[in-house]
Amino acid sequence: MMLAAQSIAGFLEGLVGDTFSGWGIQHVLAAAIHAVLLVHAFALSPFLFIWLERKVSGRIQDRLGPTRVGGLFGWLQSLADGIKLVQKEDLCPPAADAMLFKSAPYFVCIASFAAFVVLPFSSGWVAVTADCGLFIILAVLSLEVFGIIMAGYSSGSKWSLFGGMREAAQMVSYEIPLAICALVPIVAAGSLNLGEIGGMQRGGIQNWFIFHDPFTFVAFFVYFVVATASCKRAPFDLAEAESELVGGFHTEYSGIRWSFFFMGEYASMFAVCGIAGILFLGGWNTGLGPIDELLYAARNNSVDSPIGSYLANVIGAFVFVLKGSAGVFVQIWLRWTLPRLRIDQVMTTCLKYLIPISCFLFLGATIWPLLLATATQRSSWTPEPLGARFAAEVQEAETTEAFERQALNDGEEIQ
Amino acid sequence: MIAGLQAYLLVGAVLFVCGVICMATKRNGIGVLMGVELVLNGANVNFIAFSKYTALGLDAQIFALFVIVLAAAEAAVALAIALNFYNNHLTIDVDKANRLKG
Amino acid sequence: MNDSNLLGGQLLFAIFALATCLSAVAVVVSQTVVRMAFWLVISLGSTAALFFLADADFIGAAQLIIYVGGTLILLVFGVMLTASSPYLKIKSSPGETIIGGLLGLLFMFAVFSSLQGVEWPAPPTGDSAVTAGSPEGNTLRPLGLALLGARPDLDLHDGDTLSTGYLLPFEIVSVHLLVVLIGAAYLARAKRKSAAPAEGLES
Amino acid sequence: MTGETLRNLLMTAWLLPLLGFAIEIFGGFWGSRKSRVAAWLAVACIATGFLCSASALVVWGNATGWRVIAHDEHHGDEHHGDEHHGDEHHGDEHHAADSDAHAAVNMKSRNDQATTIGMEPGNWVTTSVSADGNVADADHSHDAPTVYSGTLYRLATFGGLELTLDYYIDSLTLVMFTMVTFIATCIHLFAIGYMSDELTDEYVDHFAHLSDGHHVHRPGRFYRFFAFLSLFCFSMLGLVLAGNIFQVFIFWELVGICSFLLIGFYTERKSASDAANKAFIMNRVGDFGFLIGLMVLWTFFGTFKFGETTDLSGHVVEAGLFQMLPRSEGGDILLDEVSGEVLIGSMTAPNPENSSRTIPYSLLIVAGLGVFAGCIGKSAQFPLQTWLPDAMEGPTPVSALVHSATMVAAGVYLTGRFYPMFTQEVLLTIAYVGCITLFVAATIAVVATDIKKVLAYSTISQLGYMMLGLGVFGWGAGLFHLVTHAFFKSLMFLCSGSVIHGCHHEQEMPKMGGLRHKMPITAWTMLVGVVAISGLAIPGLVGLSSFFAFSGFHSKDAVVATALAFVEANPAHFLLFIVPLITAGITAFYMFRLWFYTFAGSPRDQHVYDHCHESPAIMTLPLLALSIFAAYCAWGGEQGPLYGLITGDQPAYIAHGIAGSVTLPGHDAVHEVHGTAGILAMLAAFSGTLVAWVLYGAGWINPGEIQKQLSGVHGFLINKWHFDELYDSVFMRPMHIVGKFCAWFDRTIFDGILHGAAKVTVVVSRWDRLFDETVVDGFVNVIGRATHSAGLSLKTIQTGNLRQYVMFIVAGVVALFAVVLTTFPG
Repeated sequence: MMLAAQSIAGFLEGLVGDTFSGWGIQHVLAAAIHAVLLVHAFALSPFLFIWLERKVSGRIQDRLGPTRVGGLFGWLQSLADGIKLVQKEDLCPPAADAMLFKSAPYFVCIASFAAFVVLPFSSGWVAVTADCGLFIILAVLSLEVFGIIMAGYSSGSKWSLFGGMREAAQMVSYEIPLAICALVPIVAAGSLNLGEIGGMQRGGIQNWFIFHDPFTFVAFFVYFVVATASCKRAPFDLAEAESELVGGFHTEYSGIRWSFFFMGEYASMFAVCGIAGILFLGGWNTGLGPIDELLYAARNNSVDSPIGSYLANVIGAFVFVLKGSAGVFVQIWLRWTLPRLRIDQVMTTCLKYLIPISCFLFLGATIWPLLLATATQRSSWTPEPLGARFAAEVQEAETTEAFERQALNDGEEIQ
Repeated sequence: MIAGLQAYLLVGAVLFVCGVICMATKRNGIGVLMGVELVLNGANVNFIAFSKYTALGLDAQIFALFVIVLAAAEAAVALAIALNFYNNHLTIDVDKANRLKG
Repeated sequence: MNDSNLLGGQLLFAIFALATCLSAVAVVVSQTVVRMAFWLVISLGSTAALFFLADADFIGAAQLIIYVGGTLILLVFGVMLTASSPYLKIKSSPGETIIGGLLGLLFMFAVFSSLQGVEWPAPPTGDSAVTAGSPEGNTLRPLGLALLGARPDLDLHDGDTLSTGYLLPFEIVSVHLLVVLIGAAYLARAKRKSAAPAEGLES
Repeated sequence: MTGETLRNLLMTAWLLPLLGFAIEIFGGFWGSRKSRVAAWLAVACIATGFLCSASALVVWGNATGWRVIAHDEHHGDEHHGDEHHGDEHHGDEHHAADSDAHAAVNMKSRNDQATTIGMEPGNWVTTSVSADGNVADADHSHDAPTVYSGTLYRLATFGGLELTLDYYIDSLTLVMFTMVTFIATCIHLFAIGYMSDELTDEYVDHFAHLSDGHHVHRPGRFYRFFAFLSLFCFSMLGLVLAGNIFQVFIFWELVGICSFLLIGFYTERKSASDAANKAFIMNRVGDFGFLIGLMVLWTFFGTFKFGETTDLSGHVVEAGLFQMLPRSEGGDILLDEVSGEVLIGSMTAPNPENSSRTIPYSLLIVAGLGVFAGCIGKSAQFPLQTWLPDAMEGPTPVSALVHSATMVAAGVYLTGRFYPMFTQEVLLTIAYVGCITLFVAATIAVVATDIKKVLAYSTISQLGYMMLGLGVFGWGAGLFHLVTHAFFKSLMFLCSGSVIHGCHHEQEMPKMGGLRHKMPITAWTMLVGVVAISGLAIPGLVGLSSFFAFSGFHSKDAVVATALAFVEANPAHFLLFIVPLITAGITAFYMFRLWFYTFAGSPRDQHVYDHCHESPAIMTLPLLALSIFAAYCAWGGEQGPLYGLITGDQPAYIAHGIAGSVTLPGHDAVHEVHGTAGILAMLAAFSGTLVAWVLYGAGWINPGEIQKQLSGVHGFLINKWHFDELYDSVFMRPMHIVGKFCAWFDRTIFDGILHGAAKVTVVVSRWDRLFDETVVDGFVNVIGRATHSAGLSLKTIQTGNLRQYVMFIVAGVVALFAVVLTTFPG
C-alpha cells in the first residue's frame, strides 16, 4: 500500500526530522490527516446533497423547499436535521436481532466511505493509488448491499425483509451491467488506474472518453442509468418504496442510524457520479485544451513551486466535484420526475435490456479500434491497439527481465 | 517479526481450523457451507503469504484467484443443492440428510 | 513493504489479523445463521485487507467482489430461502460442541506445532519477482499477462518457447463457471412436486 | 409353318379354359351368385377352343393333303371346298361323309401299304417333321405318320433331367382335341340349363342334412361349377397336347384333382365327398405304378420326350422315347448279344453314346405295366374300377364329361399314345384286364336300377372293350371305339341328366316309365345312343346299312374283329373273343332294359310322371347335336374318314417283344374275319335286345320272377361282385390289424421306453436338485451371509451424518499427526 500524498509526507518528514524516521511516524500522520479530510468530505457531501434534493424537489413540485434555517435558501436545513436526528432516541424493535440491527448502518456507511479511498479528486489527490482502482471501487460498493440486507432481515419486520430482498436482487443484478459499462472506457484507456484514466483525457473536450467512439457515448448513458439503479435511487428505489413497503429496509430505523443509511446513499451517489466523471467526462480536466495544458504544466512543476501545483490540484478537485455534483443533480432531477417502476420491470430492464446492451457495447468497444485502424489504415489513431500493447508489454518485460537476469548472473560470477 | 510469514500462516491456520469446526458442528446446511468458505480462505491466506514471502510469487496469487473462482462456483452449486434439499425435506438440517446411512 | 512503513504495516496487519481471527471464531460460536454470515463478511473482508497488505491488490479486490459481494450474498439468500422461521436456530448438542471444540483445539495445536517446527525459508531480499518492474501491490498486469499465457517474469528466454502461463486453466475455469451457473440454475429450479398431483386429483 | 400354326391354334384351345377358370373362379367369388356370366364365359372359352381345334384339323389336313382320308388330288380339293361352306360343328364330319365312298375304295390298298411300310427297315420310325412343315423324308411323305413336336416352355433343369412343356401333335392329338372340345362345348351348354338351380343366394340341398335334421342351406355355386369345368377341360387338353410323359403325368394329376373337385361338388353330402375321396385315392394307387414306370423310363432312357428334338436346321439332336427302341427287320426288339438285354438307341440320331446302352427286358415290361397301372386307375379298369360308379354323385354333366371325353378317356388315350413302348406281354395283360373289366361291369349293369349307375357300368364295360382292342394289337380299333363311345356315352349321360332334371332328381328307373310321352326329344335321342352302344345294325341292306349302322356298330365291330383275328392266331387266348362277344349281348340287353324301363311302357310312379317335363332348349339342343354325331361319326366304319384320321398317324410299329409267344395277326387277317365277327356280334346284340324287349319292353316275362329264381346271382351282382367287400377284407381289415398292432407297439413299447426314460430323468433331477440346493446353494449362501453380516457390522460406521464425517476426518488428521509426532520426534 502506498500513501500517495507524498508531498505532505515529505513535508512532515522534514518537520519531525530523523528522530522518528525508523518508525515511519510521518506516514502515519499523513495518513491520519488524509483520513480526516476524507471523512469530512464524506460527511459533508450528504448534507449538501440532501439540501439540494429538498430544494430541487421543491422547485420541481412548484414549491420553495426549505427556506427558514440558515438564512438564504435555508442552506443550514441539513445541519438542523442532523442535530435533530442525533438527539432522537436510538430505538431497537423487540423483534429485531439487536446486534445485526445496530451494526447494519455502519456497513452501508463504511462501504460507501471506502469507495472514496481510491477515488482521485485530482491528479495525485487520492488516498490510495492502486492499479486496479476501479475494480476496488466496484468491489467496495458491492459491499453496501450487504448492509441493506442485514438491516432488512434483522429488523424483524416484513416490510423491511421485503425491502432487503428486493434490494439484494436488484443490486446483484445491476452490478453486472455496471461493471461491463465501466469496462467500455477502460478498453479505450487500457488501464484500471483511475488516476491514469483521468490524466489521459487532458487536452480538450474531444479527448473525453465519452466522445472516444460511439460505444462509449452510449455506454455513458447506460452507465448512468445503471448507477442510478445501483444507488437504489428513483425510479429504481424499490427497496424503500413508500407506497408498498412503508420505508422498506429502514422502516424500523430512527435517529442517527437512520441518517447513516442516507449518508451512505448520497455518498455512494456522489461516488458513482464521480466515477462517471473520471471514466467518461474527463475527470478533473476542464475540457478546455489550453487551460488543461496550463494546469498540467503547473502540476508537473510542483518541485519548483509547490503552491502552483497545489492550486492546480485545487482547481482540478473543484472541477471534479462540480462534475460529480452535476451527476447527482441529474439523479435528483430524475427522482422527482419519473414514476417508480414495478420490481419485475426493474429486473426486466436489467436482465433483458441493460445486460445485453452493455455486452454489445463492450464487444463493440473492443472491435472499434480494429475497425478504425482497418478503415483508416492508421494504427496511431487510437492510443494503441490491444495486440500491439500486449506485444510491447511482453517485449519490455522480457528485456528488463533479461537484463536483470544477466546482471544477476554477472554478479554471481564475480562473487 | 510479527507480520512475517508465520503470522500470515497462523491467521490461515486459525481460519482453517475455525472452518473445520464450523463444518463439524453446524447443523444448518448453510452454516456448513460457511465453514467451507472459511477453510478455503485459510488456504488462500497461506497462498498469498507464500506469494509475498517465498519464491512462489505470482503463481500463488493465480492459485488463490482460481480458488476464489472455484469457491464461488462451489457455493452456487452447494446452495442449489441446499435449496433442493429444503424443497424436499422442508428443513435445512443436515442431520436429516441421512438417508444414505448404513 | 518499505521498512519505513513497518509501523503502519504491522499495526494494520495486527488489526486486520485480529479481526479476521476473532470474526472466524465468532462464526463458529454464533448460533444464528445470519449472524454467522455477518461475522463471515467481516472475517472475509478483513482477509481481503490482509491481501492488500500482502501486495496482492487484485486478489483482495477479487476476494471482495466475488466472495463478499457475490458468494456471501448468495449464502444469505440461501438463508432466507431456507428459513422456516425467523432467526432460525438449529442447535447442536452440547456434547458435539464440546467434542468439536476439543478436536478443533487439538487440530489447532497440531497445525501450530507444525508451523513452529518447520524452518521457513528467509524472504527473498529486495523486490520479489512478483513486483518487479511495477510499484508494490500492483500485480494487475503480471496477473493479466499470466492469465493470457505470458509469463514475462519466467519464460520467453533461453529459446524456451513453452509458455508457463495460465491460459488453459483460465479458459477451463471460465467454462467451468458457466457450466456451474447453468447447473445451479437447473438444480435450484422449483419443481413443485406436491402441487401437480393434487391438481390432477381434483380435476 | 404348319407346325407353328398347329401349335398356336392348339395352345389357344388349351390355354383359353385356364384363362376362363381364373376369371370365373375369382370373378364369380366376388360377383353375383345369380349371374350366368361365368357359364357363358366358360362356353365361350371351350367353344373357341373347339373352333381352334377344328381349324387346326383343317390346317393339318391341308398340309398333308388329306392323305389319310383320300389319296388323290381330287379329294383334297373337294375337301377344301366343303370346308369353306361347311358348318363349324359338322365341318370335318361332312368331309368324312363325302369322302366315304372314295375312301372305301382306297382303304384296303392304303392299309396294305401302311403295313408294308411298317415292315420295311428304316421306315418304321415315326418321321419327324420340322417346324416349317416340310416332311423330313420326302420319299415317304405321302404315307408316313406326320408328327409335329417341340418344346413350349422349360420348367426346370435338374442335372440331366430337363422338365419341359412339350407338344406332340399328330392326327390322334387333333382328333382328340376336336372331340374333347366339341363334347365339352355341348356339355357346357347343357350344364347351363342343368345347373340353373344353383343360380341363387340360398341353395337348399335336399340330399345333405345337418345334425339337426335340416337341409343344408348354402350360397349357389354356379360359377364354381363352370370354373371347375374349365379347369377340367384345360387339364384334359394339356394331357392330350403333352409332348413328354412327365408332362402327361402333371396333367394326369390335374385331371384327377378336377375330377375330385367335381365329383365332390355337393361337398355337403357325405356320399359325394366319400365318392370324391374314393376316386382320388383309387387313382393314386394307379399313379403309384405310373411313377414306377416313369422312374424306369428316366433311369434307362434319360428322357421323357415322345418325339425327337431337332435343331434349327432340322437335324435331330436328341431322340425321343419312341425312337429309342431299335427293331429288327421282323419288328422284334433288338437284343444285345452279350448281356441279353434290350438295346437302346436312336435310328434317326445315331449317337455313339446311346448305342451301347441297354435295358433289361423285364424292366421294359415293368415300365409298360407301370404306365398301364396309371391307365387302369384313370380308366377304371379291373381291379380299380369301383370308384367310377360312386363318381355318379357328381352332377350329371360332370359324369358326362368324365365318362366320355376327359378322365376315363385319358387312360385309354395314354395307352394308345404310349403304344410303341409296350411289349407284347404288357399288351396281353392289357387285353385280359380289359376283358375282365368289360364282363364284370356288364353283369353288374344288368341289375343296376339307378339310371346313372347303369350308364356308369356300361362305361366301364366299354372302356374294357377299348383296352381289349388295344391289347389285341388293334390300336386303331381301341381308339376308334374311344371316340365313338365318347359321343354316344356323352349323349346318353346328357339324356339321363335331362331325365333326372325333368323328374326332379329322381334317378331310380323303377319309378319311371313311359317318359317318352313327356320328354320325346330326350327319349328318341337316348334311343340313338342306346342303339349306338348296342352295336345294332341292319345287316345285308347294303344301301341302307350306312344309315342304320350307328357309330357303335362300327367301332365295336372293329374291336371284336381284331379280337377274333387275334384268337384265331393264338387259340390259347380264346376267352379274349368269347367274353366280348357274350358281353356285346349283355350290353344290348342292359341298355335296352334301361330305355324300356325309363321311356317305354306305362308310368310306374304317377307322381314322378305327373311332374316330369321336357327339358329346355339349351339342354335339348346339345342332345340333338350329339345324337347326330353318335349316330354317324363313324360313317364308313374302318373305311370311313374318322378311322382314317385316327389311324393316319398310327405308330407304324407295334412292339413285338422278343418272346414270340404271341402271333401277331396282320391286317389281312383282321379283315378276313371282319365279316364273321360282325355277324356274331350283331347276333349277340340282337339277342340281348330281344331279351330286353321280352322282359321289359313287352313285359311277357316278369323280370322279378327271374330275379327271385336267381337271387344268389342277383345278390352277387347287386353287390358288384363283392369287390368293395373284397377290398375291405383284403386291404382295409389287414391294414386295420396292422394299424392296431402298430398302435399297441407304440403305446406299450415306445411309450414304455419314453416313460422309463422320463422316470429315470425325474429321479436324476431330484438328486441333482438336492445337490444343487444343499451343496451349491449352501456354498453361495455362506458367502452371501458372510458378506451380508460384514456389511451389517460395517454399516453403523456409515451414519449418514455429514458432520460426523468431518469430525472423523479431523480426528483422523489429528491422530495421524500424533502418530507422526510420536514416531518421528524432533
